[in-house]
Amino acid sequence: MEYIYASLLLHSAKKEISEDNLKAVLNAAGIQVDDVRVKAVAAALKEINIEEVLKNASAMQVAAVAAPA
Amino acid sequence: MEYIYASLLLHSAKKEISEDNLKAVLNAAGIQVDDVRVKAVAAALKEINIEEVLKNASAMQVAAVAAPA
Amino acid sequence: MEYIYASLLLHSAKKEISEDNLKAVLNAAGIQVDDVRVKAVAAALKEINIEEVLKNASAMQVAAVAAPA
Amino acid sequence: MEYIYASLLLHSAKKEISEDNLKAVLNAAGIQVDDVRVKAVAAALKEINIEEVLKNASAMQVAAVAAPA
Amino acid sequence: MEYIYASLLLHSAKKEISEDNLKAVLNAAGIQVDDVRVKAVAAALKEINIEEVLKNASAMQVAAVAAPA
Amino acid sequence: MEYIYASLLLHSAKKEISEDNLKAVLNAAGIQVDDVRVKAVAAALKEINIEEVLKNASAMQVAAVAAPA
Amino acid sequence: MIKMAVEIQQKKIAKWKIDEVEELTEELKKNKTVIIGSLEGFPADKLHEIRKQLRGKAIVRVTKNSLFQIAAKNAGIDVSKLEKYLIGPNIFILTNDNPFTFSIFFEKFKLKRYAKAGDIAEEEVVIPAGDTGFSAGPVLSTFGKLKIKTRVQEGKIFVAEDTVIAKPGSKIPDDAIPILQKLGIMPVYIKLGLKGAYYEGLLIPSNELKIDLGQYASNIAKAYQESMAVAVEIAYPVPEVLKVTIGKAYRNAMALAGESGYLTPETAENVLSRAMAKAYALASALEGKVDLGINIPK
Repeated sequence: MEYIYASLLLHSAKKEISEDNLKAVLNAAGIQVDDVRVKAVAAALKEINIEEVLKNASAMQVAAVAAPA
Repeated sequence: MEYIYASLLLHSAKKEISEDNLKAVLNAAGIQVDDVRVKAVAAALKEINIEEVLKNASAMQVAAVAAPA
Repeated sequence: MEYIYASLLLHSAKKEISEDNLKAVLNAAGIQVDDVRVKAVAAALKEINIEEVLKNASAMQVAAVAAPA
Repeated sequence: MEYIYASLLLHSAKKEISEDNLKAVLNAAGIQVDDVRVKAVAAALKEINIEEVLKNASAMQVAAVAAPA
Repeated sequence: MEYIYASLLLHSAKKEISEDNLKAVLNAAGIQVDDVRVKAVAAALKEINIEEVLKNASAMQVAAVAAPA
Repeated sequence: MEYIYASLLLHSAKKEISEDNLKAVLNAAGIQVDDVRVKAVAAALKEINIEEVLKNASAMQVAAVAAPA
Repeated sequence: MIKMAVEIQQKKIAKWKIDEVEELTEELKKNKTVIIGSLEGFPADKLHEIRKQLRGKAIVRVTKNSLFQIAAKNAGIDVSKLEKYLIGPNIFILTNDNPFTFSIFFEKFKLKRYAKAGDIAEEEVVIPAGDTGFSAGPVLSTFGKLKIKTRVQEGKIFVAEDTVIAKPGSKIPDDAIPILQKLGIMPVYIKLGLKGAYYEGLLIPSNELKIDLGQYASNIAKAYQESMAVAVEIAYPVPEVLKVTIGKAYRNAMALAGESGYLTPETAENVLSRAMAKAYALASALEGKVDLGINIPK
């Protein structure tokens, strides 16, 4: 999940989720960066609306909590 | 959430969530680091068993999806 | 809910939820204090075990979050 | 949680959650105010939609309370 | 499910879900194509708002999570 | 999600989810293939027992579908 | 002036009344709060319970409204505000404490009494199984009317099983009243109804005087949960909050991995199940239109 956490970190800091930025963050965390993975994550995330996904995840959470046991 | 994503990044990289490590990651993401906040987050996280919390969060998700019937 | 938040603030500061303390906090928040209401809140909260209520509220929240099954 | 209670007190009184207002409320509750922390909380709360968060929390609560344990 | 996966592949690539395209994809996956089925799938999907169905799948997941046990 | 649908297509056709097979399917769908992503997907799937994962995912799904949403 | 008037009328007014007014005036001057309660329907023999419970906390006075009115005026109370309450038999509670402390006390203060004709049950009224003490005789038909199963043993009426004769909110059957008395069952609560309180010139009517403690407790719970929700959202750095925030961050990450199709061993289940959810949704939409040769789980 490191690559996803790094992406969310950049997203919440309102920085571009570019390969370079990802690498910088991962390196700072002492992670040996895998070029293929960085490229793959950056490409995959370009195709989706992260804000939307996070909003849905949070809605789902509310719904989950709202479900009576 | 930046501080939390940075913490999870460190955690998943099996690095200590120390003030210095947090600062390094946040800086790499281009985030202006607030010393006091870093200190507070690092201190609070020391009291939490993150592995346990993640396991619960993950179990919850499976349960949530699997649960309705 | 102002009077309730003010009461929780005093509670978490380990101060007595007395009429005077409530008035001081509400005034500081720029709230026009209603004498009768302050009296009602102070009297009612004397009868309530706030620590217990908070513990239950927190357990409930955890349960709700953990419990979609 | 004092800083959060103080913030919500101001919010429910429709007052700005500024550093000065927070300090006034916390002082009135007899709390030794930590300047940096006040700054951090005020800044963090500016970034979220409190009304939205409260709405979700309250939806959650109703459901949880309604849950037949 | 092969025909469905092939259709979703075409849909997410923003390609037309035509008989020819379905056949090409299925063939590439080494699947013996059933002409009648391809025809039927292509015809049926023309009548469906796929985007809507997929959105509902997410909604369904949310609902599933929200569904009381 | 194209790479995922292509993988599921190959899996359900009982074909190996190799880089070449993925490329063939994606090409047949008229998708410009990103070598790095193909590599990443194929590598990730090699590390997991896809049958097992799909069984779990499917169980989850069945539950979700069965939910009286 | 008033003293003079009293002196002039001395022949007509009994001394005890004058003494009582004087005493009450002094007490009213010494206490900031007056609570007026209705003694309508309140059994006189239970008054001592109230006196006992409030000893040391408040002065309890039962007096004529006219005497109270004079004393209140003498003590400088704006009686016009209280006039509407000075009707019917009243009890006056004088204190320097918070009036709400007493309204909470009276909310909890419950005595029981025997049922009278026309009483409404506040809770289930049960005739318990066992010996009733009644000798077998005409009273048996009353048990019959109340649909209570009985048997006669050694000439006494025994109730066969616990029997509910009135549900909350329904009238207690008149026929049951002597039976309940004989069994020593007091099914009716006596409560002192408060009409209002006068506090330093302010009038607090009964509806405002009433405190719903349950509502307060649930408001505290709500305030706490709202505070937690806000704290989680800003990652307020205390352990109890960060636990929840971490869970949220993790689920955000999983959702993002799932929606973007970012596949790693860790995310595989999540990613694939999302893809399958979509596939099943589409297959369901085609159901009945196309034979896909598959079973869509239902």
